[in-house]
Amino acid sequence: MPEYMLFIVILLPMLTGVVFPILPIKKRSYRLLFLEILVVLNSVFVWMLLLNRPESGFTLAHFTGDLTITFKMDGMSMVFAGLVSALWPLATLYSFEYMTKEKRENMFFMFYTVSYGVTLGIALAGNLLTMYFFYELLTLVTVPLVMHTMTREAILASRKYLYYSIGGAAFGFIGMIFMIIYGTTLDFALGGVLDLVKIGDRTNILLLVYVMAFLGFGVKAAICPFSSWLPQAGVAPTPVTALLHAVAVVKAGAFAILRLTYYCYGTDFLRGSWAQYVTMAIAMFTIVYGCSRAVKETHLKRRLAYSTISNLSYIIFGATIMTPLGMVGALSHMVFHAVMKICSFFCAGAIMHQTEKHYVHELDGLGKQMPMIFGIFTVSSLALMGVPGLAGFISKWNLAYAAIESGNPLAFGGVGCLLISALLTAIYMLTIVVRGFFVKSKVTEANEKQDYHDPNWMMLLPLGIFAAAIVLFGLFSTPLVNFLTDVASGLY
Amino acid sequence: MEFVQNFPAFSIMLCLFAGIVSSVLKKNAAKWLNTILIIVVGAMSVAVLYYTASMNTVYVYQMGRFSAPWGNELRIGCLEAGTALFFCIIMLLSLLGGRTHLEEDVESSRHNLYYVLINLLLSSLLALVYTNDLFTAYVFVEINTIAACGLIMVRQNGRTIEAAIRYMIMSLLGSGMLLLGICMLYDLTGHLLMSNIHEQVLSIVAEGTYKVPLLVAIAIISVGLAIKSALFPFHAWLPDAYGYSTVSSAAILSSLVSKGYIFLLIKIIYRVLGFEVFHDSGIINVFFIFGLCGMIFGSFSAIRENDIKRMISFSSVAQIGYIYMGFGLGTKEAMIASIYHIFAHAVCKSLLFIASSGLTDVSNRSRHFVDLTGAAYRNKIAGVGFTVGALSMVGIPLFPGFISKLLFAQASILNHGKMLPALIVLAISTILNAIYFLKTVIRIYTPVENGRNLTITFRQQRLFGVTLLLFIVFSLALGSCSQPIVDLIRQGLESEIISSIPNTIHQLAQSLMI
Amino acid sequence: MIDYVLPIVLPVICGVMLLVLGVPQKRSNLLLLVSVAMTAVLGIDVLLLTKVSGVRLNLFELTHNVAISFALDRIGTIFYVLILVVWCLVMIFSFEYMKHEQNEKRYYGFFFIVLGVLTGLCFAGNLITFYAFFELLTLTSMPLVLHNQSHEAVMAGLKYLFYSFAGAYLALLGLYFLFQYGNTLDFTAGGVLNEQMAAQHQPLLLVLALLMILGFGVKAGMFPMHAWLPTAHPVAPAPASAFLSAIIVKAGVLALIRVVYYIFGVSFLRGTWVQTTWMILALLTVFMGSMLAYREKILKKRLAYSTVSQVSYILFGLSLMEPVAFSGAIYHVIAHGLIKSTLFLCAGAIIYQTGKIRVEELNGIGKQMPVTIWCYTIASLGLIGIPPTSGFISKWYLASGALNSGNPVFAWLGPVILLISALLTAGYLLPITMHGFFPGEAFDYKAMKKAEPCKKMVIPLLILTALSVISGVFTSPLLAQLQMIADTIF
Amino acid sequence: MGANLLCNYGESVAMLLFGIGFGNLLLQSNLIKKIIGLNIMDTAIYLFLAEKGYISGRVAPIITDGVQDVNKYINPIPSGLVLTGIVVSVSVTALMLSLSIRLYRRYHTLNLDKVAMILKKEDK
Amino acid sequence: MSKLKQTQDYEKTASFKFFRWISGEKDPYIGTIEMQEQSEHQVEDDTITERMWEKQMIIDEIYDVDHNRILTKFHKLYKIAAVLFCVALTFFLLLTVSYLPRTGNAANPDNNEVAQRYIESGLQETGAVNIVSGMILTYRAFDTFGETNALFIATVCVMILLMVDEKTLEERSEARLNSGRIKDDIILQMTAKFLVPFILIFGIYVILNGQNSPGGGFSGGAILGAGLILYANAFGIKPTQRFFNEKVYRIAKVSALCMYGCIGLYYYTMGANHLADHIPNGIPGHILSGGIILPIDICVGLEVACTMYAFYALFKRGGL
Repeated sequence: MPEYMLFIVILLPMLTGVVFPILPIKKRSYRLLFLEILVVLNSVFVWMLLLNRPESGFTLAHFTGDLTITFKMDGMSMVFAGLVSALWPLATLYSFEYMTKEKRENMFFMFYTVSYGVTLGIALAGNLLTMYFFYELLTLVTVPLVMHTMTREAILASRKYLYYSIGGAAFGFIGMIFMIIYGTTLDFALGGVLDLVKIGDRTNILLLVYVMAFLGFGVKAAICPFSSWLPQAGVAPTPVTALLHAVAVVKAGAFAILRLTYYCYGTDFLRGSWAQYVTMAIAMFTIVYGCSRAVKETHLKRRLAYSTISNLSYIIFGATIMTPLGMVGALSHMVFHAVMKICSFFCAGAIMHQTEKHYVHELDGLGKQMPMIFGIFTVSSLALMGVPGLAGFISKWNLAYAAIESGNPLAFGGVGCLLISALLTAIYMLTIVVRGFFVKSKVTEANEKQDYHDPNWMMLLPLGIFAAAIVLFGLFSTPLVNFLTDVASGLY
Repeated sequence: MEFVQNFPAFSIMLCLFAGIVSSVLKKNAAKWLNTILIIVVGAMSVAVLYYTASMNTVYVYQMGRFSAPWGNELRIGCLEAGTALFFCIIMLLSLLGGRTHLEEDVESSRHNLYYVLINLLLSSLLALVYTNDLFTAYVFVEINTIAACGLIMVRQNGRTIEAAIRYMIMSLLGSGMLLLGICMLYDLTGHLLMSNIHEQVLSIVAEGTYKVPLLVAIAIISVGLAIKSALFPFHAWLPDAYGYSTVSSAAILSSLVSKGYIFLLIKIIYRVLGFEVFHDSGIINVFFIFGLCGMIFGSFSAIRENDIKRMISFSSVAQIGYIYMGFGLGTKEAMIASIYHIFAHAVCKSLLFIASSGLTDVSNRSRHFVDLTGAAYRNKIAGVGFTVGALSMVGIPLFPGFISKLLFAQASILNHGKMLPALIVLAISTILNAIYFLKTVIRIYTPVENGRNLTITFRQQRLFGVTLLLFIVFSLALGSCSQPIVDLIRQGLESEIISSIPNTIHQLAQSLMI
Repeated sequence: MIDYVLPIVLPVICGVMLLVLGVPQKRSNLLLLVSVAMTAVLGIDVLLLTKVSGVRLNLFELTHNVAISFALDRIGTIFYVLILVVWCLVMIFSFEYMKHEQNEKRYYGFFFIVLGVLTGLCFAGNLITFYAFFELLTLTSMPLVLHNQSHEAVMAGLKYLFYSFAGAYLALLGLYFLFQYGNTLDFTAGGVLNEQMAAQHQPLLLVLALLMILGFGVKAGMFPMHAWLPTAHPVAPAPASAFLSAIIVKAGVLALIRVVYYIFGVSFLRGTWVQTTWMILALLTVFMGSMLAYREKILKKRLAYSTVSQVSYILFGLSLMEPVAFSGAIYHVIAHGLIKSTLFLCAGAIIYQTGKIRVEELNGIGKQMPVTIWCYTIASLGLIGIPPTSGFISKWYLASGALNSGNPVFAWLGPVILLISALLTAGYLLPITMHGFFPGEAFDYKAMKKAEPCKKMVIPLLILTALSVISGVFTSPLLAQLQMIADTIF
Repeated sequence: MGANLLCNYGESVAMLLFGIGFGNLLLQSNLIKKIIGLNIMDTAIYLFLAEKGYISGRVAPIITDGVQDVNKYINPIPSGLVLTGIVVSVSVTALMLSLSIRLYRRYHTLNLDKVAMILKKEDK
Repeated sequence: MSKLKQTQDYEKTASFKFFRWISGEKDPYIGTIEMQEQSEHQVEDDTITERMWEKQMIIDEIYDVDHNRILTKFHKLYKIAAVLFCVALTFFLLLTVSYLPRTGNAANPDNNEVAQRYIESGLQETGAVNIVSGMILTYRAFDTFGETNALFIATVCVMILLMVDEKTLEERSEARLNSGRIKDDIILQMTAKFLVPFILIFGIYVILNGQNSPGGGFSGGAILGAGLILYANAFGIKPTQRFFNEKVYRIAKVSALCMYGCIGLYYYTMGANHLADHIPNGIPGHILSGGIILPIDICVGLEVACTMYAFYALFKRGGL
């Protein structure tokens, strides 16, 4: 494929989104059809790019100095871009049905599609500046989605989201600046681009800056001190919460941290330094923190959001192991958690969409009435717990394997954290399942029995596909893991 | 000597003429005269810019028959020409954008006087940019001050009068110190022309005599100009002055007037004292600290503000803090960053002022956030403009604010001692900017039920809309293709640093004597 | 392939069918269907069991070197046979019993699935497969616990779930590390540890061993995390609780056998502080369980406590790491499996017929349902360890094993505690018999009426009782088998 | 302290005056007094300049009977500067005075603190 | 021990809890997660009210001017800081002075080639006997033009501030006449009648002799202005307006400035481009000498005179 396609796939969704509100088509279904077709088309392009990828990068523009906007497709780009482009069409399909009960859907779909392009931009960024650029842009295009309902809560949440992300980016910015000065180049290269001669005796400063940048990008990845925006952002419509705050945005944060660690600073420089211990400790703490908050939380989506917080820190924990295996673990959990969490979020969304129930204690006995949804939810929650044979087990396995293989005592503790959080995951997920299937509903006994039922195919199809994917990945993950291993060992 | 080289002098004189003539003109005539004047001056500056940039020269233009050190001089390089052009553009746009409000705020019998002020202001700015003579600089600083005061109080309610008085008092303190400093410098060096003073200063420093007086002179001049350009501790006059004057005045004041003083300060630093001398004096540390404090403090008071215009004014305090922090870093890169930030901030701040005026129009003239809710839907173009300005202030890529942030950060890393404070304060102030600007953006994009407020479409305000569009395009251009501008600035500074003007002047002088 | 996979998959399929399909509403048809499925499953299992060969089958890889593999060895076979026997008898019993419970379909469905999972547990050829089925076992047996969806049932179910998962994850921690420090994870007699790795990381590995023992011990109701058992077993329907404490608890035992004897290896653990700790815990549990049972008033709960103590007999035997004690332990697995299911089924029968659950209500019960109480009495004698029941044999072997294990303390402490606990067992089991048959003068015989349960319930009881006696009488073949196993692993 | 403090008594006085004027400008709350302070400040600077221009034993730079010798006349430049300065200060003073007239008409006080309070009240 | 204690406080004891746990009756789960229904998520509203309240508090604190402790404290602080600043400034300035070159010393750096050239060849180059006015009007003509403009812009500002339109102007003058505050002061009028011509003539003389003697445009203009002011004071505005009304004022001012500008522009460009300007220097000492000095002086004189009078008139009655 020619290089410029790298830019086309980013531009196409943006244009689509911008055009969508002023589309001359009146009939809703046609508009949506148009949108879906374009999104699918874009995903097809992305996959074509993945299958025969351009070796060289595509430089779009020059900023001051030698800073350029460059797109390149290396291993990590392939992983993230493939993931995003696989999930987006399904999510769009889902949101068609979901948005029937929301207002101002034109704006929604506009920003929704634009953020597709922006996320691809993050994935395909060839150097730190480009990634930073799209990173900021992602914040901006997702804020309208968060405040879509325009309730006061939504506005407060979006404000918080905005402040946190911008502030985080500001600190990530410092890291970028240091790469400009102390790196041989800004382009990503596995193993880091630091210029050790320039550094001289300023290693500690550089490590400090690494930690700052880690925290900065970690804001989007919801590491512990800065994670409170994520549950609040759950006021957004579910497709947003599912796709952006379980996949695109937060994964972008994790992605950025991976880039920073493996492709800019380089693991050789960081491994064994105090920076590694600090970051790893933060990740470990967040893993446990998120789970325990999720156990306490009773709002369904917020509980899932907390679980997202802890699962993201799995990825970051993998990143902070700072070995190729750790990267494999991180990447695999990135992929698998994306599928699992979007699946569970969509289930939650379907429940809310069908029954207007938001709290866990309202779900008693719904499993009888919407068995499909709850069945799929069960699958995803088992996967999140890491039951063998489902996707979650594989990624946890890789993470733990990497942690133990690295021989880092703190990483051993990290394995413990993984297991604690697995137990807590069991508690907060299975409680929902048990309530759905085994608890007799008080409400339905009390007043007349409303009959809820499974949603229509537009919602069920994506869910089914996700569930199948979870099982499939869980059983036959070897090819994927091989690919990730190649990525981590720099074959791409 | 090409004819082009006369243009700077012509432009200054033209502005003065136009000012004089407009005092007897009718309102519209004065308006058109002013517009044409600004355009012509801009065209001249373009020519000069092209000339200097293409020849990569810095030339000296003697005002009169007598060359330096006996007569006045102008000194024109690509940086000066570029700045002049920039000032023209901003001034034109600000005037166009604020015209409707001008009609309401200023009673019609005084419009021509308003344009007199504007013209003289422009002339003084050009003079400040071009002149090579400290005392001329002082005279035009005074003109600048008076004109600015006039711009503030031309909209005559108690607020503006009070603000004007505060402004006058502070800036008179400043100019008094400036004058005293100039006198001392004259006493030490016996010259009033910058280049000669530079020579003398170098020799003084070499000999080591007059250390204390030189230091104090530098200090007094710097503090005077800092007061006039509202550096952090001396910013008390700023919010009222900007917040309550009419829109175009506010835009011009915030984006041009203070910048003129800062530009003069840069000239003094580079051409009067010499960068090394300035760097060795402890002043830069003071600048650094005050700059940082300004960045933080300005943002904080902006957060506490719930009046949009005052908020924007306070953010000016913060931005000026950036600029002085750049001085304080004391590297050439930092200086480039500061100059770039002068441009960036000028564009964005005037954009913000004008857009906010558009927003207040549709919120029945209330400037409180509560009433601004949803204003962006009632006046779309203004909302977009405000958003662009805000994003640039926060430092989102593609916007000028990002580039200056980038330059600042890069420069600060080269200065090992001040790196960490600078970087951390940069980050924090980014967050603070985000807090108050984006809060406002969200506020104006929050739909409100009761449609009691009127809605203004693009057609009802063509001029305003077009101006805002131009502003947006301009700022985007500044942000996205910043490389040439940075090159220009660097070229200008380089030529200033290494240019050996005195010899050439002496040759000129010799050639004249004979 | 087929002979490993089919026994696992078939019951699961049956169960899922039962759960999903809209099978007949009429109860008789349901029972018909279930019985047909049951016979089919059993037939096929037995058929395949005869021709199963010890070869290892690697099904597929979850990820690198993480294979799902099956291999059936002797110990697995023993457990498998026990499971099949108890399972089918309990099924037959529950045909009648489940009349007065709703939601039978779900009950039967999960019963089938649990069978499949247990089969997988016995067939598992490496630790990962074993772990996978272990978790599945927890998940699939939970519905049995909270079958009647009362609040405390749900509570108990969740408690069961989380205790088991906590244990499972403790084990998983060890699993992660073993994957690193072991040559392989396939079960091989004598352990799979990599020598120099083991030498390097011995302290770490010991800690891990303890953790895994604790973790799997949860299922076996070992002391620190036994609390789920007395909560979960009583609330389940009687046949379910019979199955739970007879079989599913044994899954923990199997797990411990696998870990200790087939992964770490006796040579690595013997004489270490881990072994000591384990012994202490086991004995503690034995004593504590019987004490609790002694002061318990509700019958089923009392039986559950006794399960706690009895299973710890087995654990104690295992923890001695000594051939005789080992065979004693395995023997006690069988014995306790048969006896405890008998007892629970009796309790179920009593509840089903009279609805009485507390011990002091059971005056004269023996007059009402003599057969049941006779079975109960015989089974209790077995549990106490009176010859000629199987309990006697197992305890004998356990005690002798303890005595000729060279251990200075436990060589005598173990038998003493076993003895005390046996006395306590007598103390908490026999009173029912006594008051049942000799209610005393206060009891009025006129109000009393015959309440013997029907055939469907009595026959399983009789079979089970008979089996427990028989296994106590004809011991040699089984002991020979156990001897062989012991030879391989020691 | 350097040696020349007492020889430059003129400058010293000028500086003292400058300080006084500065202080007035800062501290006086009455507007008129502020303006007076401003004038004092300017005057101080003129004094300073005049002192700087003076050379002992020479006459004002107006060429009398055609003698154009450097050693006869004092330095003309400071005088010129003073001239310019005076004009500027005149204009500034006029502006300030008119401003204070307007302020007085509006608020009937010349005390800036009072004015500020009145403004805050208006806001409230 | 449970015999001794009441059951409920026995249930509080650790031993009881431990025993419950041992016997598996303690459920870690009941009531700890969400088995009992929990209230809705309310934190947002709380924070909102909190914030609103705080904002109100802040506003009150700021705007409570009457008894605002912080404000007064700030004032005190400000005063102290200002005093300190002034003292420090003065001290440093004195320090500087003590290091400055001695007064009246011919060897000071400021008596350098510049002054030398002004003195030695000023006469030839400018044709001005008065070196100072020669310097400010030829060597440094640009500054002077600038300061003239400063004067101009000051008048503009004053006009913006104080100018009132014709109608109110009339009313005011009427009112003033009727109030009779201005009565015809005979002494004043006589002296004025006697003095004003001399003053005007003297002013014109000073202006015209700017290049030959002390004085020049500024001083002469000031004298002229003083004469006008005296006249207006003596005879009131009306008679003055007969010969000096707004029209005249505008014309004079603008023409003067424009002429000055033109001369300046011509002069600058010619000089800058090294072209010979055709302005004869004349014979030093004569009236018509000094090249551009004389016309510039005249312009400046007009300008200054107008400004002076304008200030007076505007301050007095807000109009010419």
